[in-house]
Amino acid sequence: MIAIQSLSKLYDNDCYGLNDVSLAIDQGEFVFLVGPSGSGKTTLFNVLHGRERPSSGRAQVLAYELTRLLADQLPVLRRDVGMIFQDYKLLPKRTVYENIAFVLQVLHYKRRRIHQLVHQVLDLVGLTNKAHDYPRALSGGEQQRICIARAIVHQPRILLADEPTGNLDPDTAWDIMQLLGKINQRKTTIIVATHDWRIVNKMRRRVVRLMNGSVVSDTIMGHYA
Amino acid sequence: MIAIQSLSKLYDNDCYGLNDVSLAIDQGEFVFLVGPSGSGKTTLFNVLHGRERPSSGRAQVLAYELTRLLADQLPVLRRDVGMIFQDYKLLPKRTVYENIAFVLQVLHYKRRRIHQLVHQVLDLVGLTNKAHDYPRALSGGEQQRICIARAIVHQPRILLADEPTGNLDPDTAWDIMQLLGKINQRKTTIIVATHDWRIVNKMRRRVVRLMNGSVVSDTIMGHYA
Amino acid sequence: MPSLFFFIREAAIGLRRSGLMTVLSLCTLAVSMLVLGFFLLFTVNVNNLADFFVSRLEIRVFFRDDITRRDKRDFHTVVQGFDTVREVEFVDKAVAWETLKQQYSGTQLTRYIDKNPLPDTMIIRVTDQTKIQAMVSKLETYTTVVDDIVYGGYITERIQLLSKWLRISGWGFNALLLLATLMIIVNTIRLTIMARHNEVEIMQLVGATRWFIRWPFVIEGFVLGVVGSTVSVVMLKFSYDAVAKYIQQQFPFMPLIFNSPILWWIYAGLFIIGTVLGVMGAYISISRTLE
Amino acid sequence: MPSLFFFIREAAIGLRRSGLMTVLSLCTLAVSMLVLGFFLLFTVNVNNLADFFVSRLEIRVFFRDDITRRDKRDFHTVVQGFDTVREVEFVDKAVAWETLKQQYSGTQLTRYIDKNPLPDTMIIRVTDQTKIQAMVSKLETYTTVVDDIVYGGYITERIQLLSKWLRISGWGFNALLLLATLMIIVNTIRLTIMARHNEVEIMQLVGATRWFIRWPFVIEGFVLGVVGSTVSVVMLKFSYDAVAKYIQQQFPFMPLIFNSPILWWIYAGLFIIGTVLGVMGAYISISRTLE
Ligand SMILES: Nc1ncnc2c1ncn2[C@@H]1O[C@H](COP(=O)(O)OP(=O)(O)OP(=O)(O)O)[C@@H](O)[C@H]1O
Ligand SMILES: Nc1ncnc2c1ncn2[C@@H]1O[C@H](COP(=O)(O)OP(=O)(O)OP(=O)(O)O)[C@@H](O)[C@H]1O
Ligand SMILES: [Mg+2]
Ligand SMILES: [Mg+2]
Repeated sequence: MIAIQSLSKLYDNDCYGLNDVSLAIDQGEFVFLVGPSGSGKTTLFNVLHGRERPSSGRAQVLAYELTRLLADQLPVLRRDVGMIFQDYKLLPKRTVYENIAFVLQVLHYKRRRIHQLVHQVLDLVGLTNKAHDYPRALSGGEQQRICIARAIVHQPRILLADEPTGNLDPDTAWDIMQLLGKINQRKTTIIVATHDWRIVNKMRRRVVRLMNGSVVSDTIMGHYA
Repeated sequence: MIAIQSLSKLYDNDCYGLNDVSLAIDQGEFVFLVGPSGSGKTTLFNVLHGRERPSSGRAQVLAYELTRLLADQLPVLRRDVGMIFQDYKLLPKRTVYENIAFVLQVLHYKRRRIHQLVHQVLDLVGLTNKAHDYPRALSGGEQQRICIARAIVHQPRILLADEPTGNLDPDTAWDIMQLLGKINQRKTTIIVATHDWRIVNKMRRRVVRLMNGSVVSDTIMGHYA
Repeated sequence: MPSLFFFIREAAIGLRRSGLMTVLSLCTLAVSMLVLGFFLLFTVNVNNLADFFVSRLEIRVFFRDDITRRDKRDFHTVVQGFDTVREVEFVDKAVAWETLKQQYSGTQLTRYIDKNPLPDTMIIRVTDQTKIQAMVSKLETYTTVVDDIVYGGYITERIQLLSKWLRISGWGFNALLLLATLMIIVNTIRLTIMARHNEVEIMQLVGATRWFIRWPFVIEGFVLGVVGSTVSVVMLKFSYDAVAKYIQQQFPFMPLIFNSPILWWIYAGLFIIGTVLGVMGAYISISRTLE
Repeated sequence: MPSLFFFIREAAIGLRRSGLMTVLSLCTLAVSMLVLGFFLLFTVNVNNLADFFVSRLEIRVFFRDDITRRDKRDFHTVVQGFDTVREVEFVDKAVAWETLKQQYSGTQLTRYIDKNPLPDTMIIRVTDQTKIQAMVSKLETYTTVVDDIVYGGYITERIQLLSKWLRISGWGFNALLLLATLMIIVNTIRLTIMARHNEVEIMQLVGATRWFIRWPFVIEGFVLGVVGSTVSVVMLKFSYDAVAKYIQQQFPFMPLIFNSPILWWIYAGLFIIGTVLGVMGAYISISRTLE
């Protein structure tokens, strides 16, 4: 599913975002990615999502070898790999509904089906009443939930969640985690980067810990000290 | 210091951001503002920072009556009221150093003094080595710390911190809170909006809880259930 | 495959929600097209005027009113006898009057004159402009037939030069203007799209293909082009008609271009240029942004 | 109070870091100024040309080479005798030759002709253009003194009309062009600054006063204006000189404007317009954004 071999990412400013990372994740796994600020979690996601080219090493996601991905393949990859961005990245000139619908339009869904799916997912994240607001009229946590809704609406095979509960209160955060767990049961592979040790400890899943761009521990049913 | 009387904020889309809030905060207090996503924490900060006009009620901050603030007074108010924004709001075309220095330039500090103060504050948040990077080259947590550094560099009399540790790992988050505590000891009034119940419970300060735009509890030495 | 209608709706949303930006680019586009259009009209009119002058470099013999057909025929034979004559044309006064009335139908001309004031005329074009004077001197001796003779004289070559110069510099300037319009429009659309590069980036991040992103922008460019050039063409037509009519009334004998197919060619050309530039500008800009 | 130097440095940072945007606005500015400049030059030249033609509507009597001073003086008395003569000017062939050589110093003219080819000339300006022909007929009879006579004839009034028309429409078009340039430049700078409105908002949020934010943008506008108009003026000067020289060589008798102060006025005017527009555009845009 995801196979990474001695992957490194050296940024232009001579800063290692990732340093010799090797990691294998099977289909249907649920993995927490933890580590201090600046340890490379987002960088790893960006590589898996085709936003950053690795400097060396290999990374395979589904059928795609990321080190030699063609420009045409990128959109196709991204339909299979949903991502919840740490900084949301919502389209500012589209309503909440349109932001989520866009992903389905890209996939050529029928209009009626789009309507149905978007309302379903808005209901899941509890924001049906905000459907026709613009992102700037939403609170931080609401934007975060919209971003989650957008990432899961088309049921991608892999879901990368970068700090999906950073701006949520504990109750909502736990609800969202439960939701991700439910999605995971449908064989969707999920990787969650988080600092929320309470959730990590409660969920008892595989935990990969990064530090300065390298994997320092990888434990099944791990916890966050 | 801060005196709010039956303050309401009704947004254009008929959504109450704040609903009849009354609150008094003395100089030198340290207050946690808690509540679920969308409860009005950011809205309250925006009103206190002069970004949003209240729809009704009164709000006094320092010597300024916010309901009839003149356009000229706004910049002056904002120099006394530092804010850490939930969505960072860093200038994208300026380096980390320039972003922080800008606040001091606005206050007409001398160049040498600016240099000294910026490096001091970068040291405090542990990002001296990122001084000459642009915000887009920083991780989420690093951007958050820069935003904190910018808000405290000129030692404002009031500091509004909106979710200042949402993207930080527990250790860094705790360090930042300690730092805010230290700043508070110098008589700076500090209000922190947060979802991090561990920190709230550990700090044992005044806790104001919002729900649907209204204050539902206000406890000294409170904790987050 | 999403329908064209879908992309059109997307384009409409983009244009509407970028509000002021759309208005600014539209204005810029219309203004530069308008300038180009005005100058094109100016050029064709100046060229027409110059042609008018050059073509008038001929000898016009006005016949006396009291002569017979026979006299005219005899005189014709005399003129044909000169070896420098290239062409002789006989204009009946009735025909001349009709032509004149038609040419200046927009003016007050015919309102005040109801009797034909024109004499029968013979127009002589020569093979060598330098021989005109000699010929005029000879023709002037036929006082029984000839009432008056007018001709160009030494100014001939100067006028031809002027005409040539105006033509060359006018079209040169038009080419420059076209280039400038092209640059301004493409730059403007580029700036408009660049301001939205974050939007484009986000679309790419959620898996949209290049063409999926490109289509609405290209359609936006098309709409900007069509609306901008329509506005400029309409403004151009009405203001040209007004100005030309005014000038015609002030100087009734000024040969301005009215109702000529060339005007329609210009209007159509402008419309096409605006549209093509809008589409091209959008296509180039969005492609650069997508890279 | 921060120094002007501080704001200039800020402006430089803004311009540099907005890279492509700066380049695009600069190009647009320069191009529209260039068009305005070219048309100004075109207009003054056409007007000059028209003046040239109108002023040439006079009778030129070329004397024979073999006559004496006395003959000329006698002839002068004869001409003065006509009641329609307004002015008589006598041009010595040596003086005429010098004037000509000076006027066309930029051309090949004097290289190939080293002997004065001009005759002594008398220029007669009349009080009534319609009487020219009659006078010419009379003067032509003095064959012992007169070698040749050239004059305008019936074209006179047409030329005057043409001149008037060209002048009016030329300046009208220039006014339109100025307006268009104004709009295009202001729009472009507006688009450029609008794309940075987030930046402006953040500055306001950290307590910057309006003027503190405004200054660097106004300076950016000033720099854009100065650089844009300098580029356009320099390009204009060099290309005008080249084109004018070429035309002069092709048509040596074409009265083009060279080294005239009017050129320097145009260049200076363009420079000032560009600069003022840059500053004004930036000031208006940033003020709107600040609201
Ligand atoms: N575009 C970039 N150019 C240069 N350096 C970068 C870039 N992006 C990230 N970095 C650096 O790479 C390191 C890893 O960043 P990354 O965003 O992966 O951290 P993270 O684990 O996501 O941290 P956080 O929890 O704070 O979001 C950081 O030190 C960051 O400054
Ligand atoms: N500009 C706006 N226009 C309309 N509604 C708004 C606007 N800003 C906020 N709101 C609404 O007001 C409510 C309160 O928002 P606010 O941002 O204050 O919440 P919050 O307590 O900061 O939440 P979070 O913890 O998620 O950041 C939300 O329901 C939000 O949708
Ligand atoms: Mg990150
Ligand atoms: Mg908030």
